[in-house]
This record gives sequence, C-alpha cells and structure tokens, in this order.
Amino acid sequence: MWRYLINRFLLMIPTLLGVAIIIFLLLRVIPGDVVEAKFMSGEGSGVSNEVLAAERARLGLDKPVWEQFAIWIWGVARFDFGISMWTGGPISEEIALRFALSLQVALMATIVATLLALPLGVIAALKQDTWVDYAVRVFSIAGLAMPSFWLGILMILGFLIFFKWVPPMVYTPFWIDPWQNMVQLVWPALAVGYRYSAVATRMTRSSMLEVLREDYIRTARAKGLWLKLILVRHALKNAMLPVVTVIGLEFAFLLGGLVVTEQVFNLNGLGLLFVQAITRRDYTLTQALVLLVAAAFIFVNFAMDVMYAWLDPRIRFR
Amino acid sequence: MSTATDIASVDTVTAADRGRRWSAVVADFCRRRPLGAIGAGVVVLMIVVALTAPGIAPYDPLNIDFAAMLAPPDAAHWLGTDAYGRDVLSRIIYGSQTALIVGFGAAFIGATAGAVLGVGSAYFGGRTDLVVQRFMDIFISFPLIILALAMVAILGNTLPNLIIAITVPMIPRCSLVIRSSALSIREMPYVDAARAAGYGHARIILRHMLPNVMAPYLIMLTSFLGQAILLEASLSFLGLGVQEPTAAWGLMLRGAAVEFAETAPWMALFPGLAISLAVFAFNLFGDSLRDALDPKLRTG
Amino acid sequence: MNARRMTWFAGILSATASLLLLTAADALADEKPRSGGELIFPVPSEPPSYDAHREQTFGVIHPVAPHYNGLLRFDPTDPTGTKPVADLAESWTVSDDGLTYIFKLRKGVKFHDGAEMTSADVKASYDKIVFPPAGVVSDRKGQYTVVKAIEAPDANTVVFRLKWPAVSFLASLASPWNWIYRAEILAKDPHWYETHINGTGPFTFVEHVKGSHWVGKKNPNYWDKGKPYLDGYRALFIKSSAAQVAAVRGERAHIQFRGFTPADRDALKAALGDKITVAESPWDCLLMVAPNHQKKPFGDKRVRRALTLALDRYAGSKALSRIAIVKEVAGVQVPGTPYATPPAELEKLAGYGKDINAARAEAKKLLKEAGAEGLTFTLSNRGVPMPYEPVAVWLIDQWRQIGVTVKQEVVEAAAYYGVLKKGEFDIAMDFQCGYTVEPDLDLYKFTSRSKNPSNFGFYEDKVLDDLYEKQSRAKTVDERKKYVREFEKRLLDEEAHYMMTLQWHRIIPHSSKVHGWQVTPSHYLNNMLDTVWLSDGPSH
Amino acid sequence: MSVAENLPEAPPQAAGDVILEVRDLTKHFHLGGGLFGGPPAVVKAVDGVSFSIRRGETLGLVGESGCGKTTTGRCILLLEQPTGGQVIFEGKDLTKLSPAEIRVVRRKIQVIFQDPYSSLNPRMTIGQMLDEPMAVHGIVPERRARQDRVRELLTVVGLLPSMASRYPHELSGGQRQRVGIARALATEPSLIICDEPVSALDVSIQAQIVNLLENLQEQFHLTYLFVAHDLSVVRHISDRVAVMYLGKVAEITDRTALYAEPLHPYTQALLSAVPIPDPEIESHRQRMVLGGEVPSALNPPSGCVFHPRCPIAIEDCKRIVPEVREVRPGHRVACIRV
Amino acid sequence: MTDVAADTLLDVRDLRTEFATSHGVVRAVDGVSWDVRAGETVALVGESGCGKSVSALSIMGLVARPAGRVVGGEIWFKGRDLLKLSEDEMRDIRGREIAMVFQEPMTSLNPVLTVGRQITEACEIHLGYTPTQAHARAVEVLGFVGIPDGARRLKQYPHQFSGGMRQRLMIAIALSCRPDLILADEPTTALDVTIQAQILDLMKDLSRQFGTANLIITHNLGVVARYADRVNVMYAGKIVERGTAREIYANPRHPYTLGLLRSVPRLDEPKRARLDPIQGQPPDLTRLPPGCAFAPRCAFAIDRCRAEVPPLTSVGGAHQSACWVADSLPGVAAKPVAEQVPA
Repeated sequence: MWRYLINRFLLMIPTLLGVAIIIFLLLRVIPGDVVEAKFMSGEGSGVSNEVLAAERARLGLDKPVWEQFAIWIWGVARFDFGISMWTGGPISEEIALRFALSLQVALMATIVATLLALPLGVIAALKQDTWVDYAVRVFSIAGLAMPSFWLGILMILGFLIFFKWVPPMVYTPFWIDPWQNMVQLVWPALAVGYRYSAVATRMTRSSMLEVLREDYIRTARAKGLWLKLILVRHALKNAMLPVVTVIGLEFAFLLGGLVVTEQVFNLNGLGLLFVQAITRRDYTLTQALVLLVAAAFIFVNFAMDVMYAWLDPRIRFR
Repeated sequence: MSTATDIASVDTVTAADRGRRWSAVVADFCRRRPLGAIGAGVVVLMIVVALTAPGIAPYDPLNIDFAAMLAPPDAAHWLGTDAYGRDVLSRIIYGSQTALIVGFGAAFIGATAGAVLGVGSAYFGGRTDLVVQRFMDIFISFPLIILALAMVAILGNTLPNLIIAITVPMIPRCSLVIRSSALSIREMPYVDAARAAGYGHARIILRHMLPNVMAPYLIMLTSFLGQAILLEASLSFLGLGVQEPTAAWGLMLRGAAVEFAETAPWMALFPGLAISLAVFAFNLFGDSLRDALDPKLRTG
Repeated sequence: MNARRMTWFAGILSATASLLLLTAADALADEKPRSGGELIFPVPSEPPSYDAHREQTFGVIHPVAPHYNGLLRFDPTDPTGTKPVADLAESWTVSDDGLTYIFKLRKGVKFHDGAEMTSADVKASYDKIVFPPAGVVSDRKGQYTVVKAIEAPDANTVVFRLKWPAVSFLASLASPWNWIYRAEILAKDPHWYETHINGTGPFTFVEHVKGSHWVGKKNPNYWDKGKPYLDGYRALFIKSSAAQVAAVRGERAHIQFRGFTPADRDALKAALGDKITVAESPWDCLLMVAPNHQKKPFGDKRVRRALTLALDRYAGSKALSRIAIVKEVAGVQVPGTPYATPPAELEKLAGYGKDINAARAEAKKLLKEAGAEGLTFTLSNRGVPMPYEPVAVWLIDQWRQIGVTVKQEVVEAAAYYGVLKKGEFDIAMDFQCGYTVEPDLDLYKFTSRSKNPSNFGFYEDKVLDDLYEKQSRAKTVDERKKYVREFEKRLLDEEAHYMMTLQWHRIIPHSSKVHGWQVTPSHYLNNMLDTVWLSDGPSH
Repeated sequence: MSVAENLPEAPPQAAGDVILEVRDLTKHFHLGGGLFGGPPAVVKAVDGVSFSIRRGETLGLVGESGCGKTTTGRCILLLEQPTGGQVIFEGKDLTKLSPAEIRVVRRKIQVIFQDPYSSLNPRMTIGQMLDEPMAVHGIVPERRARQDRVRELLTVVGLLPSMASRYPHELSGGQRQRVGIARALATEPSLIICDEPVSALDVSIQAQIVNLLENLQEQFHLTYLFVAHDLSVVRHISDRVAVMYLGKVAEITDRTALYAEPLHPYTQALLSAVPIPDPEIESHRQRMVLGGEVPSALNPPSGCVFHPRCPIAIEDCKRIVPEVREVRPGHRVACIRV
Repeated sequence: MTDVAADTLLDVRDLRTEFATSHGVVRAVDGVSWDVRAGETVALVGESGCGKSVSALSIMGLVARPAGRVVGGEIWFKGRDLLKLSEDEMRDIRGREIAMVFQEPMTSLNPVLTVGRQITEACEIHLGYTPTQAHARAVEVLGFVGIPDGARRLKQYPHQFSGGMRQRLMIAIALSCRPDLILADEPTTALDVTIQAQILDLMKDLSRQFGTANLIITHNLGVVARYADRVNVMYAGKIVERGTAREIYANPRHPYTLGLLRSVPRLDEPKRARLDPIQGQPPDLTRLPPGCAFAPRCAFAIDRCRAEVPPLTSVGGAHQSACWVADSLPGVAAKPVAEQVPA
C-alpha cells in the first residue's frame, strides 16, 4: 500500500508541473497584459508607450517567455509565489483571507451536502421506485437544475423583501466573531450545499443500490440480522467509498469554483479573485491561484486515495 | 446431421418480436421509469419548440419596443417584456435554440472526444495510458472558470467558441468514466477475439470497443446536456457567454433582470424557470437512462 | 491677484451660476454639522496600490483620498466640480504672461507621522508626477508637459514655471490624484507610498484587509480646525452591484460614491422612502462610437454621418435613462458646465435634431449615395455590462431602422484596448471619463491619430488639431467657447469622426443621514470626507 | 452434397507432423511498480512450459485455476507477449515475427473462448461478426460471396443461416458458443485454441458442443489445444493431455496412459477428486483429498512447487526443481519420486 | 446415523415463486413440493434457471423484491409455515435455525468487515452472546471448518483468504448458531476440483458431527452422487423426478435425468465415440409450451406430452417421476437414441 500511495503522491508532481506550464502559456496567449489592463482602463488620459514599456520592464514582462517561466517556477519550488503584478503586494497576502473564506464556505457546503445526501440517498435506495425515491430524486435533481446564482438571488431577495435583512457585507473570520461569520456564510453554504448534495445524493443512491444487490448483503440477511444493522454495518461502509470520492472532488471544485455564487452573495473568495486576477491579467496572481486550486484538487484526490486505502482493507493490506 | 431439428425448435425470437422491439422498449421505459419518461417528454417538447420557434413565438425576439418597456405579463405579452420592451416569451422560445445548440453541441463534442480518448487510452494502456491520464488530470484540476475565461478571451465570444469553452472541461470527466468501462471491455474475450483475428488497432477501437461503451457514453451525454445548458447560463451571467441581442436564457437572467428583480420579477423568473426546467428534464431523463442502462442497478 | 486672471474666475463663476442641475446643493448651510459617527460606504473596486500618482481607478480615491490633501482641490460645494480652490495652498498668484504660478502654503500642517509639511514635500510630490525618476511610473506625466520647472524658494512657497500659457493649469493642479507626499520618504523610496499611507489628510489610516475593507479614523491634528466631523469611515470592498445596493438598503452602508442604476434608485426609494436621499448629476463620462476610418466604408463621411443621423438621442435618453446609467444628450461637454453647448444649439448638429424621421430619411439617402445600402458590420464593445450593453443594444436597434445590420462582438475588458489600439474593428465603442469637465482634458482625445494614440477613429484632421490649440490658448471665456463650439461641430457634424451616444448619469441614492456631501459630474471628486457628517451619529 | 463442401479443407499432409511446438515458454506479469514504485512484484504465470502438438490431434491442457493454462494459450495466440521461450508454429517462431507477419499467422491460429456471453461483441450481428475476419484478411473479397460463406459457416456449426441478422443477446448460451466456433472457423485456421469452451455451459449443452468440436475436427482436419479444468471432458476429447500446476507442466502423455496410470502425485489427486455421477461407485471409491490450497504464483514454493501439498514429498523436493523427463516412452513427468 | 426418516424438518408444499420481468412473468418455481428430514442431505439438481436457487431463497424469505415474490404454497418448518411468519419472526429463523451457504465465496463475504465481525454478529443477535462469548464461539467454529489459528485469523479481512478458505468461512458463519438446516446453494461450483472435494467432505463430516440437515443445490451430478441421500431433479420450475440417489442414478425414470446422465463423459467409462447430448436449448421460462416443458427436447415425447403436463407419480416406492412414458424409458447404459456421425 505504501508503495502505491507514494507512487500516487509523486504522480502529483508532473501533473502540477503540467498545470503550471499550461496556465503560464495560456496567460501569455490571451490578448492584453497587466500593464495595458491597468493603464489603458480608459478612465485616465492616454499613457505613453514609453511608460507602458517601462512598467513592463519593471514587472519583468520584457524578458523571454522561457526566462520568465524559469524565474517563476524556481520561486514556486521554494514556495515563493512572488508579488501580484496588479497590487505589488505579496501573493500570499493577497490570497490569505480569500482562501480562508473559500475554504470555510467549501467546508460548510460540504457538510450541508453530506448531511442532506447520506440520509436521502440511503432512503431513496431502500425505497427504490416508490414515491419516496421519486421525491428524493426530484428534490435532488431540482438542486442540480437550479442555477446556484439564481437560487442565491432568490434567497437574497427573499431576505430583503420579507425580512428587510441583508447578510453582513464583510467577511469576519470565524475566530474573531463566530456569529457574524456564520450569519454571513451560512446562506451561501446552504445554496451551494443544496446543489452539491444533489450530486452526492445521486451517488449515494446508486452506490447503495449497487451494494444492496451485492452477495454479502444477501449473506447478512441470511444471517437474520436487523435491517438497521445490515444498513449501517454492511452496506453503508461499502457504499461510502464512491460517495466519499464524489464529496471530496466536489469539495475541491468548491474551493475555486464558486465564482458566481461569490458574486451573488458578495463573498470575497478565491473564485472572485480568480476572475479579477485574470481580467486584470495579473499573471503572477492568476498563476498562483490556478496552481493553488489545482494543487488542492490533486491533493484532495490523493487524500481520497488514502481514505480509500483506509476504508477498504483490500487496498490497505496490499 | 441431427442439428437441423435442434435448430428449428429453438428459434424462439420471431420476426414480430423484433419488429415491435422499439415501441416496446419505449413503452417499457415509460412504465418502469415514469420520471425518466416525464424528462424525456419535456426534452422532446423543448426540441419541438426550438425547431418551430419562428412559427410559435408571438414576437420577433430582437424587436425593441421602448413603449412597452418593463411591461408586466398581460394579454399582449404573456410573460411580460424586458428592459428593452422585448417580449420575454418570444425570447424564451428563441432562447431554447441557443440552449439546445450549446447543450447538444457541447455535450456531443465533449462526450465523444472523451469517449475516444478514454477508449484509446484504455486500449493501448501502458505508457500511452499514463500520459493521456496525466493530461486528463491536468485538465480536470484546472479551474473551470479560468479555462472558460481564457477560451473566451483568446477566441472571442461567439457561439462555437462558447461551445468549445464548455466542452474542454467535459472531456477529461467523460474520458475518465469511459476509460474505466473501456478497461473492462478491453478484457472482454470478444476484444481478444478481435485481436486474435488480426484486426488493426483502429478497427478494434472503433468497431469493437466504442459501440460497447454506449451505455456510459449516453449517460454522460445526457448529464452533460444539462450541465452545458447550466454552464452556458452561468457564463452568460458572468458576461462570458453569448452576447446581446441574441436570445439566450442565461443572458436574460443577467443585468437588468437582476436589477429589476423586485419591480419586474418576470424578467428573471421565467428564463430562470426555463433553465431549471430544461436542466431538470435532461437530468431526470439521464438519471433514469442510467438506471435502465446500468446492469448493476437494474431491478428485477 | 492679477486682473486678467480675475476676469477668468468671474467668467467661470458666472457660468456656474447659470447651471441647470438636477440636485440643488445639499443643505450645508441649513443645519449645523454634527460630529461623530462612522461613515460606511461600499467601494466597487479595490485599490491596486495606495499611490494615486500611478493609479487610474476610483478604487484608490474612494478609500484612500481621506488620508491626503492636494495643493488645490475642487470646491466641495460646487455641483459642477470645475472650481479650483485652495487645499494645502493658501493663496496663489499668476504672472501676466501666464507662465509663472506662485503658491503660498498653509503653515502648521503636519503629516500623520508628525512631520511638518513644507514646500519641499509639494515639490517632491509634483516632481514625482511631472518628472518621474527612472523606475517610477507616472500616468499623468503627459498632462503636465506644459510644466518647465517646479521650485521651492522657501518653506512656504512653491513656484511652477510653464513652457507656454495654459488656461487649464489650475484645474490640472486641483486633480484629485495629485496627493502631497512627504519628500523625505520619497527620497528614500519612491515606491513607499504604493504600500503605505502617510498624508496630511483629515483621516488617518487604521487598516486595510485585502478583499474586505479599509478603515480610517479622524485625524485629531487636522489643520482645518473643527474638521473632519466624522469619527472615522469604513470602506467595504464589494464588487457586486446588487450587494452594494443591498448594503445601502439593509442600512449596512450609508452611501456608495460611484453611482447606482436607475432601477436600484427606484427600488431603494420604494423600500426606504424618506430614509433615502437621491443625489443626481450628469456624469463626466461618455460612450462614443468610433468608426474605423481605415476600414471601408467608414472612411466615407457620408456613411459616418448617416450612422449618427440614425440615432434618436432624445427618445433614447428617455428610454435608456430608465434602465441604464446614461441620460443627458450632450456634445463634447457635460451639460450645465461652463463650456457646454446650449440645447438649442446642439439640435443643429447631425443626429441631434428633433425630427428623427427626417434625419433617418437623410441617413438612408446618404447611405445610398455612398453605395452602402444594406450595410452590415460588427460593433466591437467592451465587456463591461453597464452601460455598454444597453447602449449597444440601443445602437443596434437604431441602426436597424435605417437598414443597417449590426452584430455585436463583446471583447473582454482587458483585451479591449488591444483591439482598439490595433484598429481590429469596424466600429468600436469608445469611452472617455474625466475628473473635471475641462475642454483641454476632454478634447485632446479627438485630435489627430499621429499626435494622439488614443484616437481610435484613426483619422488625421489638421483643422481639429488647430482648433484644439486655439481653445487651449484662448484669452477669454467667450473666445474659448467659440473654438470649443467649432471643434464640436467639425467633430460631430461635418466630419462625424466620432459619434456621441448619451452622457452618463450619476445617481447616488444615499442614506438621508449623510450630509455635507455634494454630487458632482465626477466620481473622482469630493472624497476627502472632511465636510461630510452624519445626522444622528453612529448607527451601525 | 454437403453444405460444407465449398469450404476449403486443410491441405492433405501426413498426419503427425508437428504443427506447434512450445519451447520453454515463460510469461511473467509485473504487479505494482510504476513510475517511481521501486521493484515490482513478479508473477510467474507460465514458467518454462514445453510441449508440442501434431497436426490433427487434440492436446488437452488441464489444471486448476491459476495454473497458467489459459496464459499459455494466450501466449500462443500472441494476446500476451511471452517473456521468454519460443512458440514455433508451422516452423516459424511467433515471438520473433513482425506485425505484418503476425497478421498472416493470426489467420491460421484461432480461438474459442470460455464465456459465450462475453466473447461475442454485443453490438454486432452474428453475420457481421463472421463476415469481418473474412473481409479483413481478404479471404473472400467479394461481399456477396462472403454472405454465402457466412450462411455456410452457420450451417456447419448447426445454426440456421437466418440467424446471421441476429444479435448475440437473442441467442442462448449454446447457440452463442456455436457462433464463437463459426467465427474461429471463418479464417480457415489450422490450429484452434479452445479455452474452456464448454465449462460455462449447462450440462445438457456441453455434450452438444463437444460433439460439434469433434465433428469439425474430422471435417476440416483441425488441430486443437483444448484448455480445460474438467478432467472428464478433457479425457473424452483429447489425444494427449498435459497437466499443469503453478505455471509448470507436471505430467504430459497420451490420454489413455494418463487416466489409466497417472504418475505424478498431483495428477493422481486431481483424478481422484473428480466425483463420478454414480453413488454406487462413489461409495466405494478411495479418494485422495489434497490438503491446503494452491499457493500464490507471486510467491511459489521452492524446489518442486507441489511439495507442500504432496503426499509423497521428501526433503529433496523442497530443494530440487524437478525436470520434466520421459519416464516411459511418450510419458513425461516432472517428479523426482517417479 | 440414526433413523429419523419420519422426522420431517422442512416440508415444502406446492411452492410457487414468480418474477416480473420486462418480457413477462417468470414462474421460477412452479408448484414444487419436497422435504428434508433431520440430519439428512437432500439435493436439488438442475441446470441454470430451473428454479433451484429460487426455491432456497423462497424458504429464507430472501427472494429479491419487488420483482420476485412467493405467490403460493406452504413451507412448514418445525411445525410453522414460514410463509405466514412476520419479517421479525423470519429474521429469528434465518441464521439461527436455517443457515445458508452461497455459491460465490469471493463476493458473499463483506470485504470491509473483519472475518471475526462477520462470524460473531449472528451469535450476538440470535444467541445473545456477549462479544467475548461470540469470539470464543467464532474460534471454535473456525476449528470445526479446519481453519487453525482462529484467534489471529478472525482479525483478518476476507481478501486475505483464498477461495476455498472463504467457503470454509461461509460454512463457519452458517454453523455458528447451530442451525438445524443448512441450505447450500452451489457451494463448490466456483472452486477447483481439489478444493471442491475438501469442502464437500467437510460439509459431510460436519453434518454427521452435529446432525445438521443439508440441502445441496447443484448442477453437478457427480457431487450429488457422492454426497446426497435423496435427490430432486428440477426442470423449468418443476420437479421432474425424485428418489434416493441410488435409484435415480441406477434407474432414472425421466428422460431429462436420463439425458443428463448420458451426456456427461465419465472417468470410469471407456471413451465413447461421441457423447449423447440432450438436444435443443434450455427453455425460455416466459414462453413455456403447454404440455411438459421438456417435451420439445425429449426424444421419447409423444403427443400427450405436448398437450398435458405430466404429474409427479410414483414409479416404485418413494421414486417419483413426472413423465407420461416413465415406464418405457431405456436404462442409462442403453444405446444412444441418435448416433451422431458426421455427414
């Protein structure tokens, strides 16, 4: 097993390197650069080409692409992501608070999704093709079908119109004021969590259906075990394996993928930062963000493998 | 030889059986999967609406009428008008064209490219597989929004480019799923038989493996259909999708629809419902299709 | 003060008096300002760096301006935002030839770090803007090419020497971007101010949490005794406009200084009634249509004229002002400002007439003459929804009515100027926005391409260049007005190099508790917050 | 006139020449390992197997699951690349052929698989499946003629020509296996590897297929390598039999000798374990029940791989790897105690 | 073995189990009656799809719902009709009084639970054992089934056992609550010959040791011959012949049984030129012919066979056959009906 895990761990490196190369090149292919985005934004007077050239030189954008890449990747290897081309501040500082927020929302949404998905999925599987199953499926598919920004807009409008209330505008870290923090983040977490619960519910249901058809469940029934015991002890643990994967991957997607929801709920998270970074052609920040999100994704994948190994003795004892 | 009698007596499948197979399959699907049948019905309805849009839409979807700006639903405009006085119903009807083109275009390209890559990767195995999978890993871990933004920024905002942008993240997801079923199909004796018969790689992949991943392919296709429509709506909402004055659902939800959500809720409500209904129908159908096609989940 | 200069000011003042503005000046005089409270306002953008000398976005001005003073500022009570008044300068004189400006500075002004502000600081700050050292970017260098030298003969005197007389020079010095920094710090590190705050302004810096908020608190040692009235302020960085509106509506914020949409205004007013006061003004921002003269058939002025004739600007104003932040029908100057063309005269320009049917008939005729019937082209638009998108939708519809088919191509904002610069378009939406309405600043854009890289019509017009020069060096207001008018007629009517759509319209629905703040045509102005006060103290 | 007359028959050759010779065949599978994984584990699925088949005869290859009999068949079919040894078919070493030459050889060696459900492509009709090899190899280039051939082939294996338009799922297991046989015949092979061709079939169908295989062998002078675990069936169909255990040949001889007088203790145990469908006989039969399980091929025992379960093993068996030696004429055994 | 012939443990009467499929209703078990007496081994023989496994699942109340359901008959076990019991009462019988061993040892054990957990849970539930007692019992039963070092092996997972070992585990689970009857559904089909022999011997021994009755479900006539006391031959959901093993093998009175016996090659016979197969294909249960289901494949069929379903009638003592021409059938060794010689 250890060899397998180490192998998987090491395979993360070429993947991340690939991500790094692609985002680096992609950014240079996109028309426009940070200097243009900043000085040609149209709100000021025309800036001379000399000024633009000087600024490009200051940011190192006049160097050959391979050299820029080498400098950047060498920094990354030392966990130095450089400074933002837009603000001039260290990347780590730019990201820190947003990352905390996104991480928290992702975690909360995952909790919401899990709490919804597991019971619903199990019930739907047990009552397959009955009205309970249909109701669960309609509920979960409705979650998938509703654009989350749409749901968000409805929620915010609902609060406004019916309760004359708006969620706090500014992110307060949990450790500073848990109540303020929760009051702000619980809504996006619910909106997103509901949507993602759909994916997990469907996976739980089908995985459960599959497991319930397994021979060992028949064995357990033949032993005269209680239904609850069969479910909890025999079925759930097996059925959980694919569900855990799905939840893990969704969690990874949530980290950087909540652009629209963040916009609707006005969360200054990674997703919004992403859009800002790329529309400003803030190369260094975009690169760092992509790498961060990709690393999180790949790492969660790896963590899922570890979890699998831990949950499934067939792998654990290999 | 005595085999002749033996054959005659076992010829159990009659011509009549085969003739009514299709209608029987459809009837059976409807009976056993009522939800899926409802979904399929809505999808068919949507296709019909999209095809006959010029005939059934009460107004020209591009026709601006400042006199009728922000008109609430009434006899003249069943679903009201938008900020430019355009008929919301007509725009929803025409919007179904955009949704279906994007949905089917992206889903078909994404699922097919994914299927070919997945099957090829599984068939060749070894180093090829390792390299292809690394590439899939790279693309799957790439944040979707960045891909979409980059594609749109590089290629521009046209419908085909939008389809490409939506397709790119679908390919690795589909290829992963298809690859895993192709891996088991590669171990099937009939693939061995094809190899033993001395067929070329292309023939084995195209004729012997691809048709047999149809079940996961169709499942991916239907789920991508819904996802593509939703993605298009999200991208449009972010201003990265198709552009005004094209009639598209996501576009209708953005800008004025949000600003006037309180005073003119019909502007956001109906396109939002259209998106939800379409995605809902595709997912419902896809889900039931999966239940029906996945032998592991089959009842009875 | 020199007599000739005095004439100048009289002219401006008289023009100001004749203004027709939507909002009367706030009841500054009616009530006695009350001290205390924290002003909370959302900012739709975040400061890239803290150094306004090198930045272009209001995202710097709104949260950071309260920490600084300029040499001059625009009168915070003037609704046109065109009247330079003293800030750190106490008084000034201008030489007869108009080439020497001598400023006397206030005494006893201290930086937040306690250092005394002297003429060296003003000189160092302006040197940084006008003569930036290597490695320092100054966007506005070009605006000050007229400056020959800046001198600080003694601690309280600063002298600007010009290369030629420029009527707009005082307005340039009142720029809200030209904050006065400390010379000693700049000498050590010209980039220090990009990441630090140390000004003389009414508020001191407390914190900036990236992606979240900016906090300033009252500067107890502020030189303008009694001010500021607020205990502090808090700028919340909120990108989503819906969330900004929600913040004001939920009374989590008092005001947003950039502007809301008409829909937002109506919703806020409906929901909050008296608790909301709406301040409106024409906005010194304008969407223009730039036909690419290098592309056929836009080199033909008949086609360009036809396209501008097709626009029913008055009907458009009525309709679009309900859904977008555009309203006033204008020429090259914001209506109501000193050099604006009166409406009656404006109507004589092509596309500004009241009879739209006649105009369209003429447009069709012109197209026919030019052999461009059934013209089809692509309108390149910037990927910023408000107000680019509604204006484009309107334009496309207007052109459709003279038989022209237009497809919109939206280019992502950052890539847009690449498209414009390279001239890779048929017709493009162009944009101009200024901190004050001033012909020198506003008209430069339309001079020949060879002089001015931001001319995206790609034309050469010596007559226009000449008129620009003439108005800039005009000796009286009326003379200048005359040249501006001629410039306008040639640009928009005779040659139709560019087509103006509608002037932006700034709508600031704010909490009725906010007093002492005057809306102006620029969202870069009046953000020092020294005059702002809250009527019932801390509320949040 | 027999329907089969149009089928070209094998060239008249003196029966008895060696058509296939397997020399010291080995096939090792590498488990785990990978890009950075360190030394991978090696499974010696086939470990030095040698035998030969004469034209027209049937060699039975028996053994329990995991003994390497199927892998041996797959190596001969070149579905697996052998790790070592030679596979000499009609005088050519298959392991050294170019891809083009392999294509030609594949016509001559065909395969019938165990599972009639998974060995037919579910998306192709029976006709397409039989048509394809003939088209690819250009055996019958003309389309119409190929359709005739398809009908002939179906008749030969005892199916109705009309079944050409059917899909596999419309047929029963026995019928599918007939299709599998017809597909193998389509390329006019001289050697057919039968990989457990009847073990997945119902008892009542097995006999039909066994008979069919025997009839076809006579009709077309086919040579079979008959891989199976059912000793009764192997005994019925084979001329000679090889017994494999853990990747090695334990005993190889002609059928009569093997069943009448098995020499290797493993063969003896295997035969003794097979129940005979007669309670009378069963109640008197002396049985030799082997203890333990078949060891893992990942970690095979030292010396003679059978020694941990062998009733007659001695100390030497733990050390000495027994050679396959000819104990009697034509009877080769790998056991030092014989 | 004591004579307990009169002591009927399980009495299945006219059992009917149906499945609803997309092609129609399948009568998987169609009016089947048989019994098992205490301590004896009864075999249910037939080919795939003949209803033998469904019979066992019907007894356990484990027919997969909602597609399948028992639609008629009675299952008497120790004086109670199992079909009338509630689910809770049935649960007390399963595992405790009737245990079951399944065909696939590789998939019938839960891969993520330790072997110990899987053996002890039934004892804890049915016998009220404490974990310690249950553990002791588990070690004990592992010993019975020939797995030494039980205490250590209980901590292991199924994948750490080989196929034969897993089937021993299944038997250990079945034995753990000392049931009266074990239903073994193809217990050795998935195993190699040498292992098959081990397992069957083990089951036989255990049955003798504990007096447990066995029902063996199999298609392998050799296995039946070796281990069963009485045999029921099933075809298309019905029992077509029953009797003691010796009677059935020595003197089969149904053409199907006869065909089965003739078609398999035997190690104890000289090689025949050709085998004597049963012609045709197994029946499609959704479209059975009106008369005897075997008639289309039967070499002895007469017109009556195609019209009327033959009842199961005695052909001598307890030996019963459902065939209209049972009396006129030839013996096993008789010359095959249709000699197969290639054309």
